[in-house]
Amino acid sequence: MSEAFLAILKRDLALAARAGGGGELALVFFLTLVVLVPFALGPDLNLLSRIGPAILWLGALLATLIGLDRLFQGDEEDGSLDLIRASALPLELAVLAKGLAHWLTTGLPLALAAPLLGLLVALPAEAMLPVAGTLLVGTPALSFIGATGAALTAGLKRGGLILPILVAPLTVPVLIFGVSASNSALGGTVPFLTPFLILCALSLATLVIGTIAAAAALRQAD
Amino acid sequence: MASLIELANPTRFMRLSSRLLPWFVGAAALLLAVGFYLAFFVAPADYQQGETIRIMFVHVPAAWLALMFYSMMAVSALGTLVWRHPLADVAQKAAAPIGACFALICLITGALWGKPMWGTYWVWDARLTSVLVLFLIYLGIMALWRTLDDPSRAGRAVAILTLVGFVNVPIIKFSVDWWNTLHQPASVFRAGGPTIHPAMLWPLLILAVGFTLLALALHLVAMRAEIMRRRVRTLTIFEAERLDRLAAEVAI
Amino acid sequence: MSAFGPHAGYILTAYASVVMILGGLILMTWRDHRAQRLALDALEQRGAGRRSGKALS
Amino acid sequence: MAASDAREDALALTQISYPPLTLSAEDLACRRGGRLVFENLDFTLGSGEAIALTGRNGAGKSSLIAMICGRLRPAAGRLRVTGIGDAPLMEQIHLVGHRDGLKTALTARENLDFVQALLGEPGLPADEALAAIGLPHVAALPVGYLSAGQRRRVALARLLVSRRPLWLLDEPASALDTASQRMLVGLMQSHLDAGGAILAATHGPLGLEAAREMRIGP
Repeated sequence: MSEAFLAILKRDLALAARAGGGGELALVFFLTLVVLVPFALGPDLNLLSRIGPAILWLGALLATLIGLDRLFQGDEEDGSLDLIRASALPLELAVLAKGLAHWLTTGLPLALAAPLLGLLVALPAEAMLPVAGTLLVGTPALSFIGATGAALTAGLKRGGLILPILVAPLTVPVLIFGVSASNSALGGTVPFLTPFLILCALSLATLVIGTIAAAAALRQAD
Repeated sequence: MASLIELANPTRFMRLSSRLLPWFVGAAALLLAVGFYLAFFVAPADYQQGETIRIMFVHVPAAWLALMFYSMMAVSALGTLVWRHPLADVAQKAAAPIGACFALICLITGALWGKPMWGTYWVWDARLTSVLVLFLIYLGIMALWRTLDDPSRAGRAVAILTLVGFVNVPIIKFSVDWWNTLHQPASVFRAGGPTIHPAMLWPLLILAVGFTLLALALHLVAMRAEIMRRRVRTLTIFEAERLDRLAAEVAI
Repeated sequence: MSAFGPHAGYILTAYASVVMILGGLILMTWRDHRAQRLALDALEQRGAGRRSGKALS
Repeated sequence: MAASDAREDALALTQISYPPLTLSAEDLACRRGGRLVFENLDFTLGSGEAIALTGRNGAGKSSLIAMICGRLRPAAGRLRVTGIGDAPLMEQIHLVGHRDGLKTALTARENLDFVQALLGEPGLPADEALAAIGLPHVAALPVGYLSAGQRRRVALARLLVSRRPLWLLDEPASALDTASQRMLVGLMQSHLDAGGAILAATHGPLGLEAAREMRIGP
C-alpha cells in the first residue's frame, strides 16, 4: 500500500522537475505578481511595507491556484487516472499523495521565496519570518482545497478557468488568518500565535476534507 | 550575408567555434584580471559614496550585457522567423539563460549598492525596475523554452515572444521612468553618468569588454551543447526505430 | 590593499554573488556541453550516425 | 537474441496459475446520457476463457468495459464475480483502454516501474517486460520520443509487470503492425494458459482459438 503511495508521490515530483513539468512556474508567477503590485500603487516604500504581508499572501494564493487545474487533468487526459483507480491504494490516499507532491513543488518554494520577495515591498526584517511561517503552514490548505476543485474540473474542457472561481471563496479563511498573523509582526493589537494556530487548524482540517471530497469527485467523473 | 549562410551549416559552426573559443576565453580572462586590478587598487574612491562605488564595476557591465544579450536574442529571433537561419533558434535558446544571469547580477549588485546609500536593499528606482521587468521577460522566455520540447516548433514560438518583448522594452523603460518620477522626487542615485572620473572610466570599459567576451564564450559553448543535444535527440529516435525494424525482421 | 571602508561587507557580498552566479552558469554550461559530447560519442560509436544501419549484434 | 529468451521468461513466469475466477452478467443494460446503448446482455467468463467483443462503433463495447471496471453503473441487470473473495473487482483487473496511460516526459522503464509499484502483484521487471514485447532498447527513452505503435506496446507491457487475472482490453491491437499483433496473441495465449481471463473489444478477429465472439448492438 505505502509502495503505491510513494510511487505516485515520486512520479509527480519527477514530472514537475522534468522539462515542461511547470514545477517552477508558480514561483515565477509569484514574482511577477509581487512586481506588478507596486506599479499599481506607486514606488512609495512606506505604503508598500505596511501592506507587504497582504501582497505576499495574495501573490502566493493566486500562484497556487494557477497551477492547480493540471493536478488531475494531465492524468485524466492520458489515462493514468484509470490506472490509479485500479490500484489497491484507496483513492483518498492517492489524492493525498498528489496533493503532497503539489505542495512540495508549489507551496513550499513559495513560502521559502516569500522573504526574498519581501525586499521588493520593503518588508521589515522582523516580519519576514512570520510571513514565511504563515505561508509554510497555510499553503497546504490552499493545495488541498484546490485539489477538490481540480478533481471537480478534471474532466471539463475549460476546467482551468473555473477552478479559481470555485476555490477562491473557500480560501478566504486561510487568507484572513494568514495575513493577520503576518501583520502581527508589524505591530498592532493581534498577537501572532492566535491567528497562526487557527491557520494550522484550517490546514489540518482541509487536509482531511479536501482529500475526501476530491476522491469523491474523482469517483463521479466518468 | 554570405558568411552568415556558410555558418549555417552546424558542423562548420562546430569547427569554427572550437577554434574561436580559446581566444575568447583567453582574452576575457586577461581583460577581467587587468580590469579588476585597476578597479580595486588604482581607481580612487568616490568623494561622495566612498568605496561602494566599486560595486559599479560589475553592476553597470551586467546591465549592459543583460540588454545586449536580449538584443542578440531579438536578432536571432528575426533569423529564425524571417531568414529561417537553422542556427538562429539555437543561438536564441543559448542566449536566454546568460542574459537572465546578467540581469540577476545587475539586480543583486544594485540592491547591495542601494543598502549603504539609501538604507534599504530595494528602491523602485527607474533603471533598476526596468531591469527587473526585463528579468521577468527572460524568465518567461526560458519557461516557454522548457514547456515546448519539440525544438523546431519551439524555436518559432519563442522567436515571436522575444520580438514582442523587444518591441516592448523601450515602452516599458519610458513608462517606468514616467511612473517613477511621477511619485518620487529626483532619484539620488546619479553615479555612473558620463561625467565619471577618467580613472574610473578605464577600468569600467576594460571590465565591460572582459565580461562581454566571457559571455560570448559562454554563448558559444551553450550553442555547441544545444546543437549536440538536438543531434543526440534525433539519433536516439532514429536508433530506436532502426532497432525496432531489426527486431521485427528477426521475429518473422 | 586599501581598506574597503565602512561598507566593505556590501562590496564583498556583491562580488561574491557575481562569482557565484557566473561560476554556477559556467559550471552548468560546461557540464551540459560535456554530457552532450559523451552522449553523442556513445551514439556515434554504436553506428547510429552512419546511414548503413548495420544489424546490432 | 535477447528478445526471444525474455519471451521464454515471460511465458515461464506467467505459468504460475491464477485462482479460478468467473465473471457473469445477467440481463445487463446500459444507458448513457439518456440513450439506451444495449440491454438484456448475458454472458459468463471463466478462467482460461476469452471473449472477443465486436460491434460497430458506439454499440457499447467501451461502455461494457467501463461498467465492469465499476466506472459506469448498469441501468438494469447485475454483474457478479465469484472466486475473488471480498477483494474488490477493480483490483483483479488490468485495463488497457484507448489511451495508453503513459507519461510522455518519463522514460518507458519509469512508466512501467510506476505501474508495478502502483498495482502491486509484481510480475516481470520493467526491462524484461519491454523485451517480451520486442522493445528492449527503448527502456531509457522518454515515451514522448516513441512512435504510436511503440507506445501502444509499452502500454501493453504493463500487463506483464504486475499479475492480474482479468484483462480488459479496448482495441489492444490498434496502431500495432503484424509482428506486434502476433506478439500480442502470444501474450494473451500465455495468460489464458495460466488461468487468466480476457475480455477484449476488437474490430477484427482476436487471433486466439479459445476466444468466442460476442456481438453487441445491431
